[in-house]
Amino acid sequence: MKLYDQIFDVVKQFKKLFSPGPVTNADVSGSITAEIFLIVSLVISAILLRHVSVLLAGLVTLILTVLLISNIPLIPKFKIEQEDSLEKMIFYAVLVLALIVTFMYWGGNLV
Amino acid sequence: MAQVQLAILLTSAALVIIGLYSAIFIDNIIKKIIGISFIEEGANLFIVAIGYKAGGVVPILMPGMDTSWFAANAAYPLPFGLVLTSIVIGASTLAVMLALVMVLYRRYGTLSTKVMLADTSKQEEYNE
Amino acid sequence: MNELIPLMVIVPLMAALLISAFSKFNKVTKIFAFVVAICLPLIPLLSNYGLHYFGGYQPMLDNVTGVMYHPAITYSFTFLQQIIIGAVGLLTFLVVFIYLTKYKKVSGPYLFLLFLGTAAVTAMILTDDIFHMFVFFEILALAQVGIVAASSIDYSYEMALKYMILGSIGSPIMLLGIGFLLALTGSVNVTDIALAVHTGLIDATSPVFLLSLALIFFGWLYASGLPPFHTIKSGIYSKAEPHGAALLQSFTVVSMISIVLIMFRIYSSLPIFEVLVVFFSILAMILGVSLALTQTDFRRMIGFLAVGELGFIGLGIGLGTNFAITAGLFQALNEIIITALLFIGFGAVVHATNEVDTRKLGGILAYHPKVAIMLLIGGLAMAGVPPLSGFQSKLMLVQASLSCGFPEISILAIMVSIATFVVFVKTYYTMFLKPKPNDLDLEGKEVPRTMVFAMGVLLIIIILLGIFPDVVTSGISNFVGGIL
Amino acid sequence: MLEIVLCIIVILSAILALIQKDLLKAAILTGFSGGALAVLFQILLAPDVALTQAIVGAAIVPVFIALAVKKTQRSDG
Repeated sequence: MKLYDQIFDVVKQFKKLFSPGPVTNADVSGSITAEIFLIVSLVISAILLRHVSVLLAGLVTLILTVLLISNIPLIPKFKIEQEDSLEKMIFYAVLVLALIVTFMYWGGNLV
Repeated sequence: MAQVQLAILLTSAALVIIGLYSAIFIDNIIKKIIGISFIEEGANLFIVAIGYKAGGVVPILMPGMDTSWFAANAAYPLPFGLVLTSIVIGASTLAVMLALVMVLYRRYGTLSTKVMLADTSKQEEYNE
Repeated sequence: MNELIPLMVIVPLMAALLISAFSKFNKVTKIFAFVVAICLPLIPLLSNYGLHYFGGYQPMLDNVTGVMYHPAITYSFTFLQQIIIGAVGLLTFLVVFIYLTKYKKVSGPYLFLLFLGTAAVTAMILTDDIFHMFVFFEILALAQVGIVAASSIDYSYEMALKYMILGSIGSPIMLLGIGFLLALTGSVNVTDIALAVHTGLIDATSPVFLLSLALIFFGWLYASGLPPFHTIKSGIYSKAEPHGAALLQSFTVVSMISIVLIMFRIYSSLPIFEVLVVFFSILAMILGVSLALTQTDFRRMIGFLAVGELGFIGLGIGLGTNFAITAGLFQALNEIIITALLFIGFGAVVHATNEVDTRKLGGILAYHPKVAIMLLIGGLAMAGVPPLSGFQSKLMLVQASLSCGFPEISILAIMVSIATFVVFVKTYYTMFLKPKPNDLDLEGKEVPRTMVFAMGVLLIIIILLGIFPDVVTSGISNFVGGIL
Repeated sequence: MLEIVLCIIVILSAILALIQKDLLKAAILTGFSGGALAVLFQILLAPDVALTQAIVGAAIVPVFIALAVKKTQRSDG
């Protein structure tokens, strides 16, 4: 019952997302599509880990599914992190740089 | 590796890290631009250090030099040529950034990145 | 006639300089810009395939080791370069044409930036020298910033400054990576470096070599607007004038494929390279399309879709077989043309309505049926509906990933295509089909005929490529066979 | 020995430039860093690069920054 309420609450959350200006059917349905698309595509891409280890892929897929579904609506949280303010963009750029460099230096030969 | 080259490599690494630090943590836009230009300088210093040869000579063939001695002792000049281009590119990029900052200062009246370069929807609220 | 190869770069570069110097004379500038713009797509079509050594320094054979060294900056011109430069040249012609007819008084600096960008991407795809590519990459970044800042859209200066600051992190990091490669091999010629790697002169598992891959890869992410740079890329598309945005996305696509082909030639022996490319491509596809679904500004939406489509190109390169890379490069050509059509078409809508919010639009179909129908076909091509060109390249990509043993990637690619279709149909419905809001005034506003002409030209190419893909794919396949 | 002193000058003036409250001082300290870098290039056997860096790093860039500071505001706050 809790999950059902949560899904119902999603529509209300989307209203806030488009807050200045009217909210149309097309926008809300688009956001719900985006929500489902995000969950499904992340889970499917987690299955790609089976080329490393089948057990790991199964575990990650299960954990990711539970985590993503219990955290809906994802899109409002997601959109806040993807806004185009310089601070956030530089932060993510430098974070990715640090991750790539660390990963390549110590783990480049593992694959 | 010569001691000189090691010191230079550490310096260039320090410059790159200072630049990346200032890109994230400094709020004032002019200081942020100064900081970011240090990344470019660090990269330039690194590339010049590649061409360096300990105990070598400047790669200019003077009259009277023996060619084979010169070839064995001169520094490697290709990186130097590359860095020349890179320095000029860095300076022009910096000039364009400062010009944009000067235009934007007239609109916002502050140099804070949080105000000047916030999310586009928030800027619309700020200007209303 | 190999003398035409350097002219592909020199003509737009000289035109840019001359136009900015003599921009006082309005009429002369217009005629000159028009003539140069016509020449741009013609030069690659007339030129023969071959190599051009600047300064005439031929490759030298080392008698001791039997290795060829390339002392000169080398331009190599093959079928791939021909079609890509041809496509960019045609697009530049259309954009300059739209610009010249839109304004009575043309601005010299703006034309300067357009031609400078074209020259820069042409040099990037032609060159065989990694530092030469970096120099033109920086020039391209400056031209892109200028094109964004020159637009009259609100907050374009802010977006240009953000792009520039991110660029001045991305480019020096790439320069550092090039420096590592230079330190390892003592050369900046890609053929020499690739030979040194493949003959085992460089230890491919050494940390320095891996680190150079990491740094150049980060620069590539910035150049192509894959995550974490997808927000800024879609931002600059939405803040440039529509015809400028059409050209900007072609610059992005060309710089993406030219850098990734160089990386592929050097690092293809490392399996981690392909893993990284596929990972970021999948991320770009998921993020781009899911963010496009939630946008209300349709220019921003097309920007995110364009980023999502870039993921397909990366996917093709990352899978690494001949068929997959051919599909990726074919997708790059299609994307240049389809996204340009969409940007110009939506730009025509902005021109007619002065409104970018989809919620305030509606019922445009009755007023501008030509634009509406061409946009519909363009959107269907982007989503991959047969028999248009987007379908052919996406089908090839799905087949390639299946034959490589990654059915998950095929499923993802099909899902992203479907989501692209949803985005497009949703926007199309709210803009063209939904009843017209009362406060929207559409009477008496004409779409410029040059925009309709440009869309028509691009549409013909889309349909022709969709029906006869072999014309292009067989040539690209030969090229890919050469670098594998 | 000289090169190590110069390296320390480069890094110190870079850090000092970034912690100044007065932006004009930051511009001058950037010039210090650029000038020291030019001497380092000379020590690294690259006199042509050193000349360019001396002009660009020690003169042009600080002047650009100082101009920008003059057109905007001097204090960081």
